Amino acid sequence: MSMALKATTLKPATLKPIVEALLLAADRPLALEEMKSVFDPAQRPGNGELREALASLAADCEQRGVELKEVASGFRLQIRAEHAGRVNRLWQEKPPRYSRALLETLALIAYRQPATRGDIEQVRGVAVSSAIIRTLVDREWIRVSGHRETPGRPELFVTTRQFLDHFNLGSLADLPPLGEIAETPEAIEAPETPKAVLNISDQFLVPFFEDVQIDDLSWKDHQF
Amino acid sequence: MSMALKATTLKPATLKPIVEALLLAADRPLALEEMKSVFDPAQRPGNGELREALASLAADCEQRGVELKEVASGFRLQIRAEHAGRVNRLWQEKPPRYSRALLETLALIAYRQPATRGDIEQVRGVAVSSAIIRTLVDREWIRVSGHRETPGRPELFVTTRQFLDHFNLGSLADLPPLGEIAETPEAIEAPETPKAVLNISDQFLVPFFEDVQIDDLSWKDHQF
Amino acid sequence: MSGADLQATNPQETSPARPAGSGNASLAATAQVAGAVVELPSDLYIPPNALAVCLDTFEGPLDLLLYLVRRRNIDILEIDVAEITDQYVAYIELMQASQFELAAEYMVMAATLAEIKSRILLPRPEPEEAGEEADPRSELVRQLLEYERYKLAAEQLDELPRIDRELRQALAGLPDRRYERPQPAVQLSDLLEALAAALRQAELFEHHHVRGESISTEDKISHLLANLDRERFLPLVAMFDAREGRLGVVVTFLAVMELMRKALVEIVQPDGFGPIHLRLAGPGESA
Repeated sequence: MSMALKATTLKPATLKPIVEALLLAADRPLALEEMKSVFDPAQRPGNGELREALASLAADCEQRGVELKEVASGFRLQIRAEHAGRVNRLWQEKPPRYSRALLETLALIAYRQPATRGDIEQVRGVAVSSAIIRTLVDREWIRVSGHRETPGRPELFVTTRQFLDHFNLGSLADLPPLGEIAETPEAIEAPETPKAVLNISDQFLVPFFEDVQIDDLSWKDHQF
Repeated sequence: MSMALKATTLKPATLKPIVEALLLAADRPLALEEMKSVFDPAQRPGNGELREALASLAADCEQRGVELKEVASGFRLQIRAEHAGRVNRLWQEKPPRYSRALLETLALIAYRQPATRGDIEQVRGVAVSSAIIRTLVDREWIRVSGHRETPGRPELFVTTRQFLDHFNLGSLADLPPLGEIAETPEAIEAPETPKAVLNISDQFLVPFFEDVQIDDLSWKDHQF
Repeated sequence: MSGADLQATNPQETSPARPAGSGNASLAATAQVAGAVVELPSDLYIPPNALAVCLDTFEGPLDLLLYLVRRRNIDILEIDVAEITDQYVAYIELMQASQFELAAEYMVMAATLAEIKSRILLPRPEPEEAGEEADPRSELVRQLLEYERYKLAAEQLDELPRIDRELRQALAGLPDRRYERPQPAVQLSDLLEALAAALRQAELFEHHHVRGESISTEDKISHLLANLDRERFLPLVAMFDAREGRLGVVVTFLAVMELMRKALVEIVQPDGFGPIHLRLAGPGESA
């Protein structure tokens, strides 16, 4: 009896195409448990066998247009970044760009979680717009995890698994390290500042607009 | 000149992973012309080269969970039939769900049609994600009916016959009036503020139905 | 905003070609009478929409300050508060002169800078104890460094490859119609509930729209000038109106600072730590 059961378990070579089919059928990352759930109990592979098949699949992908990635919610076959330029031309819309305000708010929540709006405002020095919080909740990148027990019981925000999935991360530990303390300033292509100046316009505006080409707005993405 | 052009065209080995990336990104059959359109003119492969890459890809798939099929509208990579049974079980365990953002977007299109993304954004206060629009179009619940003649010529979305069928509606006129939505207790999550709810209908009914002429009901004789 | 639009508003592009009497000329005129002007010229040569671009570019006072510090290639730890304060105040004045409603945070920062500046300039009482007195800049420096950390973190976050930009979920078709990928079940009630929620949200959005407060430094300056006269000293505390709240105090303070900078008022403090008084500067002293 037990021999019969053994005989029906799947060989690694059989398992691999099944795993690939599952990953390419699901429109989300799949956890090991989800993959296992589709097998009959008698044939169900163990985590070890499954991981072996996944590793083999990942190796096969080296020469392919896709790669196997483990993100927070599980495993995903994804189009390699190097093809993004051409692949994105299949669609009319441009990939969304997010404002610095949104990204800074998201970064603060990601690195400091749980964080309240007040925490974010304290670091950024400006009020957090409700639209930004709503957009982040809407994208399911952040959620309310509770309330801080201080006056007003402000909401505590944390990031979600979808956030990690979207940004191609396995866990919060994979976030780029937060700078310890700001480094010595990098050279900023600031022009020689005019010396003696009489008034605001001279002193400020001219140099300001000298290195700021309004039409290129390169400082918008300045690496300070 | 023509030599320089030749030199930049892609080698078959380079072309194959790109073709695979396109097919797995598109999630629909791609015609040869569509595949070619994503290449810069200087690098654009000919039909022969493309077919060669496709043939090679098809051969690679022998051992894989997917196969390359040529259907009426082009080529597609699809899950091999032998895996269909297991793949289908993926959803028995964990049926997917639609986000609240998607449902709100659909509801706003249903009531406000024809509506642009801007119209939806105005009410929701949040940018409409392209993924949501794509999902709704893929599901054939909405479609583009034309463009609004304003700067940018934004797409106008309307709901489809399939939308009505799914929700068991004879026509859009069968959608509950907005006022009722606000008053139906089960439709309201937070019934503790019934006054606020009434205000909503007051405030929104008028602008909503201002631009929908009930008696012209152009949507009713729509060719879906 | 198209590139062409922006280009047209770039002073570098337009000013050399301008005829006399336009922006450049008025700039020169302003320079000559510097010290005697109360308001910035209303025909500043930078059109408001270009300024809007600048304002939108900064994510708040800290971001603006960081820019001012970094563009001079200064180490944050060695900020020249006096210089930075002048530039900062010049910037926000420019914004106000162009009828921009600045967020109150910008005003608060101006006041903070002014306060630090004054603490550095004022003679300090001899330190009695061995404990060193904190550098008045330290809190500001800490804030700037902290903000910069997250600003960089946000940039790094933006550079991560992400779905729908560099990456896409790979999807293959399903073999036959019977195995069509199942779709979520949605009831009409789900839809209606979502709509009701969206409308409620829209309502909140509508009602919570915060209006910018209407106290401008410019108005305050005119107001202060009207109340002062040459013969009479008025106590500084009398300039503040408690009913205007925190923002009012800040704006009043800014206005006083501005009048001092332009040498339009004199400050008198008869006793060591006694009340400070203001009066209009005499005609010969303003140069």
